[in-house]
Amino acid sequence: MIYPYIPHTDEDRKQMLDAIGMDSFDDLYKDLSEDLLLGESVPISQGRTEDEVIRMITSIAQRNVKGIPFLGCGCYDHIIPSTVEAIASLPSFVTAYTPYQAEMSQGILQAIYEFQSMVCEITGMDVSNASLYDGANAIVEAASTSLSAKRRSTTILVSPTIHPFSLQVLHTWAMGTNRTITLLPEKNGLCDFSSLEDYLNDDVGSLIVQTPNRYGFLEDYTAIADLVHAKGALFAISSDLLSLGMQKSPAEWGADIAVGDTQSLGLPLAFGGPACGYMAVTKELMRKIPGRIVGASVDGQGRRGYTLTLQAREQHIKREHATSNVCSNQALSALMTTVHLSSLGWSGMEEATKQSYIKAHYLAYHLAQLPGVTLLWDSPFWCEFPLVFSDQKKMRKFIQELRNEGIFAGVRLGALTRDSKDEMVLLVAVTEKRSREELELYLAAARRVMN
Amino acid sequence: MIYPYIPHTDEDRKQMLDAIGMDSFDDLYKDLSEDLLLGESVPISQGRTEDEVIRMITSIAQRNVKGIPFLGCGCYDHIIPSTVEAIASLPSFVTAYTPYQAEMSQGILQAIYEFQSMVCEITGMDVSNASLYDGANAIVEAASTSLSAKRRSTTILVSPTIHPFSLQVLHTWAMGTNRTITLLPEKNGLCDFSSLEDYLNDDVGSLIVQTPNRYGFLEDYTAIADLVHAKGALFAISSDLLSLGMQKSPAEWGADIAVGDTQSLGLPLAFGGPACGYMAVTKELMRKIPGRIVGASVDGQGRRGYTLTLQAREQHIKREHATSNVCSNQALSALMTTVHLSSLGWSGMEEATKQSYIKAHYLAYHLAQLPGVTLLWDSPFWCEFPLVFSDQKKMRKFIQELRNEGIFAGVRLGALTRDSKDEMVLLVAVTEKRSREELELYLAAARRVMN
Amino acid sequence: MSEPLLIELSKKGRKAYCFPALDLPRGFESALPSLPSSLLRQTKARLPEVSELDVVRHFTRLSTLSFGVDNGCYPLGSCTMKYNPKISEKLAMLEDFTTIHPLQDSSTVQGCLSVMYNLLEDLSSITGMSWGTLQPCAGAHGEYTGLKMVRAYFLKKGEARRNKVLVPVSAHGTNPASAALNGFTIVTVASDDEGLVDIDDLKSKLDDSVAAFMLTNPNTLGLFEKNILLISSLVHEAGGLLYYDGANLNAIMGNATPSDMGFDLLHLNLHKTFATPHGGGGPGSGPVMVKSFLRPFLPGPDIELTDSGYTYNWLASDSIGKVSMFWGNFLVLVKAYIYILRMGSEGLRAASSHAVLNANYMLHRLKGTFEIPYGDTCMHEFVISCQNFKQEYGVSAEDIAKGLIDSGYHPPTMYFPSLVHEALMIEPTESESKETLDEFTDTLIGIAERAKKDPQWIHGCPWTTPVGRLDTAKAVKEPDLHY
Amino acid sequence: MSEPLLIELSKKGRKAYCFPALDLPRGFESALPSLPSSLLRQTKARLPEVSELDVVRHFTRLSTLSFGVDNGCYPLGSCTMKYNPKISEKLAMLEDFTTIHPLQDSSTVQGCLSVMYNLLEDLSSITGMSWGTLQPCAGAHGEYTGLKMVRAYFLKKGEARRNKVLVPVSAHGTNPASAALNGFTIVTVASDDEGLVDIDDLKSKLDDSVAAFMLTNPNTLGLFEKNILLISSLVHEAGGLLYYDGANLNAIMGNATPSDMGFDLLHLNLHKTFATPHGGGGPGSGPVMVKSFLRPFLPGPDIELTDSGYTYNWLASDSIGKVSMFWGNFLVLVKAYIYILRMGSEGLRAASSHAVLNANYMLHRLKGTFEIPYGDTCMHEFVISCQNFKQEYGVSAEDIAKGLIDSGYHPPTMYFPSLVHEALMIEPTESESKETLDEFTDTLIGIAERAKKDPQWIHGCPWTTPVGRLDTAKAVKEPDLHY
Repeated sequence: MIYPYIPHTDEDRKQMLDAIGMDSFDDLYKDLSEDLLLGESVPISQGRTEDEVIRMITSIAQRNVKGIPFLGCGCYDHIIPSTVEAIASLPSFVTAYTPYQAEMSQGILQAIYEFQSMVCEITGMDVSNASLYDGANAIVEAASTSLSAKRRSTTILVSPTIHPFSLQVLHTWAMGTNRTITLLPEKNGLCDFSSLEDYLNDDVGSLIVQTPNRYGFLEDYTAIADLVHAKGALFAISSDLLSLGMQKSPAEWGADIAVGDTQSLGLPLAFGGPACGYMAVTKELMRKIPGRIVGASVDGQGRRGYTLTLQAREQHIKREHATSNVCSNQALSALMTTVHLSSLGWSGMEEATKQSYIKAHYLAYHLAQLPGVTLLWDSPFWCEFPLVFSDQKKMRKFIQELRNEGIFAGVRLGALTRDSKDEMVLLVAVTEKRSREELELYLAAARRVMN
Repeated sequence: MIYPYIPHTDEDRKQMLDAIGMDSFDDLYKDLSEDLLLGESVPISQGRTEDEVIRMITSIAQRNVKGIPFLGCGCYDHIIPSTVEAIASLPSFVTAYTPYQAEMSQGILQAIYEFQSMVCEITGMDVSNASLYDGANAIVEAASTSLSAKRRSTTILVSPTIHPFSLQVLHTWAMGTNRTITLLPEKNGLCDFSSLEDYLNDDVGSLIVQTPNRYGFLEDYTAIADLVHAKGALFAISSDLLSLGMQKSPAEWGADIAVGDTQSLGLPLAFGGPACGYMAVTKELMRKIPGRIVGASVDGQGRRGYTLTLQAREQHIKREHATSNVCSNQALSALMTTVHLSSLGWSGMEEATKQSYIKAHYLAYHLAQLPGVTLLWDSPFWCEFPLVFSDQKKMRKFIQELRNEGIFAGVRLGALTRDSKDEMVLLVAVTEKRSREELELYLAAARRVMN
Repeated sequence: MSEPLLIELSKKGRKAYCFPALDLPRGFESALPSLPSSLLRQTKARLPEVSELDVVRHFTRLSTLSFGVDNGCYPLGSCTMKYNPKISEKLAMLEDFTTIHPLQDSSTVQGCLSVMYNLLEDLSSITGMSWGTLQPCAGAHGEYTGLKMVRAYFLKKGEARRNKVLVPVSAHGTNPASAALNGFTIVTVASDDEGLVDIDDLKSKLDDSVAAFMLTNPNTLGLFEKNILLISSLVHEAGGLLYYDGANLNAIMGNATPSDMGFDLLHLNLHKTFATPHGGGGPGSGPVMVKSFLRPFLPGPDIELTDSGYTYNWLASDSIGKVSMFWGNFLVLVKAYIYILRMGSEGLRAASSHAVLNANYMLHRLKGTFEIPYGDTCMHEFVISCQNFKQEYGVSAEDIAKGLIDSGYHPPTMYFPSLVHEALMIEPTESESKETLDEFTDTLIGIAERAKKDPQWIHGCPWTTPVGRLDTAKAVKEPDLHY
Repeated sequence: MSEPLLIELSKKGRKAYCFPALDLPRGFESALPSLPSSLLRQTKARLPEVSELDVVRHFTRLSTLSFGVDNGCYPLGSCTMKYNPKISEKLAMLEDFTTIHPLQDSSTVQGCLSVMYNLLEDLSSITGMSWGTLQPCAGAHGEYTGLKMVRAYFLKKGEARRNKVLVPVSAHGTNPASAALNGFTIVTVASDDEGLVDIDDLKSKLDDSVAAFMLTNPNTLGLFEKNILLISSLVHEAGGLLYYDGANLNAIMGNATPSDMGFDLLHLNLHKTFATPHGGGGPGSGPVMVKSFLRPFLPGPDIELTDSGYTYNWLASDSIGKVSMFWGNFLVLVKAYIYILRMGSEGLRAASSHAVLNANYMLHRLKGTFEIPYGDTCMHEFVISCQNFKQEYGVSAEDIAKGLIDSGYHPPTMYFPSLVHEALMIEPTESESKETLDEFTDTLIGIAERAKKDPQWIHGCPWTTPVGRLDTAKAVKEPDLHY
C-alpha cells in the first residue's frame, strides 16, 4: 500500500504495530465504538497522481476568464515587484507555524516586527499587530476593541459609506448580541457628520468611518476626532493602506484605531483571498489590541532578538477574557506586504498612489464627457469613482461590449448592496498598473457604446 | 540617476570618487584612449521597468504555439515530479558559483556527489563527472578522451545511427584537425557491425555507438566490446539515461565510456536547453575524464565532507594539457536530474521506461494498420519509432491535420539530416506522460487522414 | 548570524523598484487639480530605501533564521504540521487563479467556483455533514462563525435564553474566546480521572440555558471521548447543540465522522488536516460544516450548480450574513482541494490511521522516560509530563523543549493543556517516517538523561541559535513593538 | 549540521512519486512481446527509496549548506557574481517557454526565435560585432567555437599553416585548453612589468604561423591593455586574428566595444556580464560574436527575419556546423535578454562604470594592508598579494580567504593569475553597495591584522562551517567519487 505523503512501508507498519502491541490498524481505533467506525471509505473519488491533478486543476483554472480589470471595491490590481513572490515562496517561511519558539524563528519574528513598524509608520499610530484576516474583519476587531475599551458601551456608530461587505460583516458580528450598529446619514456619497453630536451618546463605543469610502471618495474628518473623544468614544478609520501614500493618515485625523487591508501592497487579486487585514492603535490601547504582536527584547548575553509578546491579551492565555479569539492570522500575506513596501520605499508608495490618482482621473474625465453617464457626485476621489448610467440597458451593453474587448469595466454597486438605488452605479477602479493603451482601449469602447 | 540592479546613490558616487581621488566616471576609464570610449550609448533600446518587461516577455512567449508533443529526437516530454522545480529554484543553489570553497558549498558538492553516484549506478560505470553541456557534447568529449587515452590514435569509428545533430557536432570537432570520423555502414536502421574488424585499425581510438539510436531502435552490442578492445580501442555508448531503466547498461555491454543526456530525467523541453550531458567511465579512465568531479574526504577533525577533486586534469591547472576545456557545466540541470531520480527511485525509473515502451508500441501498432504508412524496418524500439509515408503530400497533410487537433505528430527526420532518403520518415515519440486520451486523439486524426 | 533591520540598511535615494513613467498626455497631469490640502498627508513614512539585492538578501537571510516542516520534524501538538505538497504551491500560483477578481461576473469565474463547490462536496462527505461555508479564514474564525449560527438558530427558534456555551477544561483557548465573542457565557466542564469529559459534571451543567457544547474529539490530551454518543444524547436532550472543533480531525478523518458522533456543526482547519502550509502563522482556512437543519443559517453567498454553471446564491433568508470581505482565503482552498484529489478516500483514511500509529509508536518509546499522565495509548497526539524532572532536577518542560532545538527539531507544544503539569504535547503526523520518529525519540530521551546530570547545560539551551532564550518579561514591561 | 546521503535514508518500498496507472486496453499489454532478453538490463541501480518529504527535506537542508549571491557578497574575481534578477527567473519559467520542443516547426516557435534574434541584435550592438551564435553553452564552449571558426577561416583562405594560438601568461586556463582542443599549438606571451602584454615578446612570436592572439581586456590583473590598438595592428599585420575573451566584458560594456579595439571575434559569458545565475556551476551560455568577414563560418542554423516571421537558415556553406545538440541553453538566453531589456543602453553602461568604481574603491581601501603588485588603479577587478603575510607570518592567501567565510562572505578567487604570488583576485561587481564594500574591506583588513597575531586561529579557519578544510590530497589519492 502506497499513499501520497505517507512514508510507511508494509514493514514499517508491521514493526510499529508490533512495538505497540497491536495487531492491526483497527486496534488503533479501539476506543471508537463499532458503530462509529466507517465500514466503507468516505464517498469521494479515488486518489490521483500528480500528473492527473496537474491536468485537472490546470483545466479547471482555465475555465476562469481573464480580462483587464477596472475592478476594485476592496480588491485592487496594483503592480507587484518580483521580489515579493520570490521571497514569499521560500520554504522556511511557507512551512513554518506561528513562531512560538523564538530562538529558531527569528527570521519570521523579525519580518513581522518590520511589518508592524511599517504599518505604524504609514498609519502614524503607535502599535500595530501582526495582521488580521482582512479589512472587513479588521473593522469588526476595531468595533470589539472599542466596546472593551469603553466600559458599558454597546453601540458602534458607523459611516454608511463603508464597504457594503464590511458593513455586512459588522452586522453579522452584532447579530444576536447586545451590540448595536447605528448608521450615520449619507450625503453626496460621503458620511454626513452634521448631526454627529446627536448620535454620540454614552452607549457609543466608537465611530467607524472609511476613506477612500465605498464609492472611492476621500472623506474629510476635520474636527471629528475631537467630537468623538469629547464623548469618551474612540475614533476608528478604515483605509486601504496604500491610499495613505497620498491621503491624510489616521493619526493625522486624530484616530485611535486605524484598520484596513494591505491587499493593495503586494497581494494578487486571487479571487479575493488571502488578503491581509491590519490594525494599529494608540499607545493607550496597546493592551486592548487583538491578535499577535512581536516585540524586541534581549537574551541572556544581551543579544537583540524578537519574540511574541503581550500574550496576556490572547486566547491561549486569557481564554474567554481574551481581547479576541484570533489565533492564526495572515502572516505570509503580511510578509508579502513587508517585502513589497521594502521594495517600494516611501517614494515608490507615493508614486503608486499618485499615478493611480492621475490615471483614474484621466479615465473619469473622459468618461464624463460621454452622453448617458455622469460621475455620481463630484466629491474628491483617489483611484476609484462611481459612474452612473441613465439607462439600465445601456449599462448592461456597456459592460458587455467592454467585456468583448477583454475589459472588465467595473463593479456594479447594486450587486454588492442589492439596493435598488445602487443599480445604475458602476464603480470603476484604475491603478498605476493600467497602461495608457488600456485606458484608451476602455475609452474607445465606451465611446462606441455611448455615442 | 537610478539604474536597475545598481544600488549607488548620487552621494555614494561622489563619496567613492572622492575617496579614490577621481573627479568623474571618465577618470575610471583613463587607460582607454579617447577613440575607444563610446561617445553615445550603444544602439539598443532604453531600459524598461519590470512591469513593462513582464508584459513584453509574456506576450512574446505567447507567440509560441503549444501542442501535445509526440516529438522526441533527443528531447522528450516526460513527467517531472513537483519536487524538481521546488528544489531547483532555491536561491542558494541558483545563485551560487562552482563550489570552489568547499566549506561553504557542502550542499552543492554533496548533491553533485549524489548525481555522480546515480549516474554510476545507472550506467554501471565506475566514475562519473559532474555533468557536461548536452548529449552531443558528451559524445565529443568521449571522442576526445579516447584519442588521449590511446596514444597516436586519430580516428573515431562512429555508428551511422547516432543522432544526426550529434554527428554534426562531432564533425565540427574533427574539422580542421588531424582527427578522422569514420562511419560504419547501416542496415535496417541499425549499425552494421558485420565488417567491424576491417575498420578497426591502429588509428582507431574508439567506437562510438548510440542506443536507442536516431530512429528510436535499440541496438545489440553483443561481442562488440571484445572486438574493439582486442584492437586496443575504447568502446563508448551513448544513451538517453532514462532508457537504461529498461535496456542493457553500457557496463553490461562492456563499454569503457557511457555518455548521453539526462534531459529525460527532470528537465523540461525548454526549446532544447538547458539539457544535461553525462559521462561515466571505467576506473582505468578516471584521470582522463573531462570536467568537474566531486569526491568525498575528511577534514582535520575526521568529519566527512565533499570537495572538487582530481583537478590536475582540468584547464585551470593544466591549461593546454588539460583533458578538456570544460569550466562551467550544467550543475543546476544535474541537480534537477538528481532530485528527479531521488523522487522516482529505481522502481519509478523502471515504471517510466516500461510505460513509455508500452504506450509507444500501442500507438505504433495501430498506426501500422493504416494504409499509406509503414513502420520503417521492424527492429526493436523503446519509446520512439520511424513511420514512413508512401506519399509526401499525405505526410504533410498528416502533420497539418494533427496540428489542427493540437498535436505535434512527430519530427521529420529529413529536417534534421537534410538527406533526401529521410524525407518521408516521421519519428514519433511516446512517453509515459501521454495519456490514453491523447493517444486515441492521435489515432483518430491519423485514421481520418489516411483512410 | 543575526540580521539588522532593513531600515538600518536604508540609504536616502536608493531604490529597489521603479514604476513605469506616467504616459498620459503631458497637459493632463498639469491641468489636473490636486486634492484639497486638508485631505493630503502631511508626514512621510519612514520606509527602507534599499536596492533590490538588499531586499532579496535581507529576507533570504531571515528565511535561514526560520524553521519549517521542510527543514525538519515539527511535532507541534494540536497543530498538525504535516508535509505541505509542492504541487499545491505550484498550482495555486497559476495565473488563471491569481489574476481573477472576486467581483467578476460569475460566468467568468467558473474555475474558482468549481474548486469551491467541489471542495464543499468533499468536505461534506468527509465530515458526514450536509453542507458548509468556506468563508472563515482560520480555525478560530470558523468557531466564531459556527457559534454565530448557533445563536441565529436559537433566536429563530425562539430560544433566546440559551446564552451558555460549555467547554471542557482541556479545550483549545479559542473555544471559549470565540464563544465569548458571540456574547455567550462560558461554562467549563471538568475532566474525569481518565482525562475525558466528566459526565456527571456535564449533566450538572446542562439545562435550558445551554446553547452548545464545544468539544474536540479526540481531545487535547489525544484521547478519544469514548462516551461521545452519551454526551451527544445528553446535550441534545437538554436542547443544546454539539459543536466539533476540527483541530484534531487528523485523528479520525476517513475512519469516522463527526456526524456519526452526533455533532451538529463543526469547523475544519484546512491548514492542519488538509496539508495547506501554515505560512509562519497564516493564512489558514476554517470552513464550517453543518447538518441540514443549520444550512439556512450559513453565511452568504452559497454556491449553486445550475444548468448554466456555478452561481452565487444570496437568497438564504436566515443567513447570518457575511463573515469575510469576499469568499475566504481562496488560494488556501485550492491547496486543500488538491490535497484531497491527491489522497482520495483511501488516502485520507490512511492519513489519519498512520497519524495515530505514529503517535502511539512515539508514546510507546517515550513512556519509560517520561510520565504519561493520561492513557496508555492515544490517538494522533499525546501529552507527556516533565513534572518529575522539574521536581527532582529543576528541569522544566521548557528546558527540555529548548534542548531539542540544538538537535534540529522543532519542540512540541509546551504547557498545554493546563490539566497536565509541565506538559509537552506531541503530534508527529503521518508524514514522518519510523526512522525520524526513532531519531526524535532517541534525541528526546538523550536530552532528558543529560539534563538530569547537567542542569547548567539544559538551562542554557539552545546553544546553537543566533539568540538564546529571550527576556520575555522585559518585552512586556518595556514594549519595543516597532522600529 | 551535516546531512546524510539520501541513499543512507533509503528504505525498501518507500516511494516519493507514483505514476498514473497504465490505462491501455488490458489485452494489449499482455499481448505485447517484450524486448529480446539480450537487450534487457540485468541489474538494478541502487537509487534512494524515500518519501516526498524526505526528498524535500534532504535537498532543502543541502540548500542551507550552500551559499549564493542571495546569501551575501561573493566577490569572486573573473566570475562577475552580480545580482540575478528575480524577474528573469520568473519569466524564464513561463509554460510558453518551458513546454516548447526544439524541433517544432519554426512557425510555432516564433516566441523563442524572437527572443534569440533580438538578443543577437542587442549583443551585436553591445560588442560592435556584426552577428553571432547563441549555441555555445558556456564560456569555454564559446572559445572552442570561436577558434574553430578561426581554423575554418584560414583553411578557406588557404592558410592551413597557421597552427599557433598566442595567449598571454595571465590568460584564463580555458584559453589555451580551448585552443588545444582545436588542434592549435599554444604559444605564451609574456607580461611586462606593468602586468600588460609584453609588446616585444609579442612581436617576437608573431609570424605567418599565427592564427590568433587570445586576449581578455581588461586582463586578469584587472588592467586595461592600453596598447590594444598597437597589439591589434601587430597581430593583423602578421595576418592573424584577434580574439576577445569576454569574461571581463563587465568592465567596459557600454563604455567601449571590443570591435573598436580591433578584435575580430569574441565570446560572451551571459552568466557573468548579463546577470544570469551560475546555478552552482552552470548552465551558463557563451555566445560568439564576429565581424562580418567571419559570419559565413558561424555554426548553423542562423535565424533570419523574413516576411513570414523568423526562420532557420541552414544554408551557410562555410559554416563550421553545429556545436550543441539544439540551439543552446535557451532559458539562459531568455534571462539575459530580460536583463538587457531592463537595463537598456544607459543601464548597461552604468553597470560597467559602477563595477569599475566599486573595484577601485575597494582597491583604495585595501592598499594600505595588502601588497598590490600591479597598478595603482584597476578596471572591474584587481589582484592583491598576500606574499608579505606568507613570508613574515606564514599566513597564506588561502588562510585569509578562509577567514572570510566565518564572517559570511564568499572568498575571492585564490592563486590566480599565477603571475602574482599568494594572489587574491577580487571582483565586487556593480551590485554591491558602498556599505557592503566598506564592511567587506573592514572585515578583510581585520582578518589580516588578527592573522598576524594569532596564526593558530587563522590556520583553523573557517570555524563556523559544518566541515573545516578538507584533506584534498586524500581526495586525490583515495578517490571516493560515488556512494
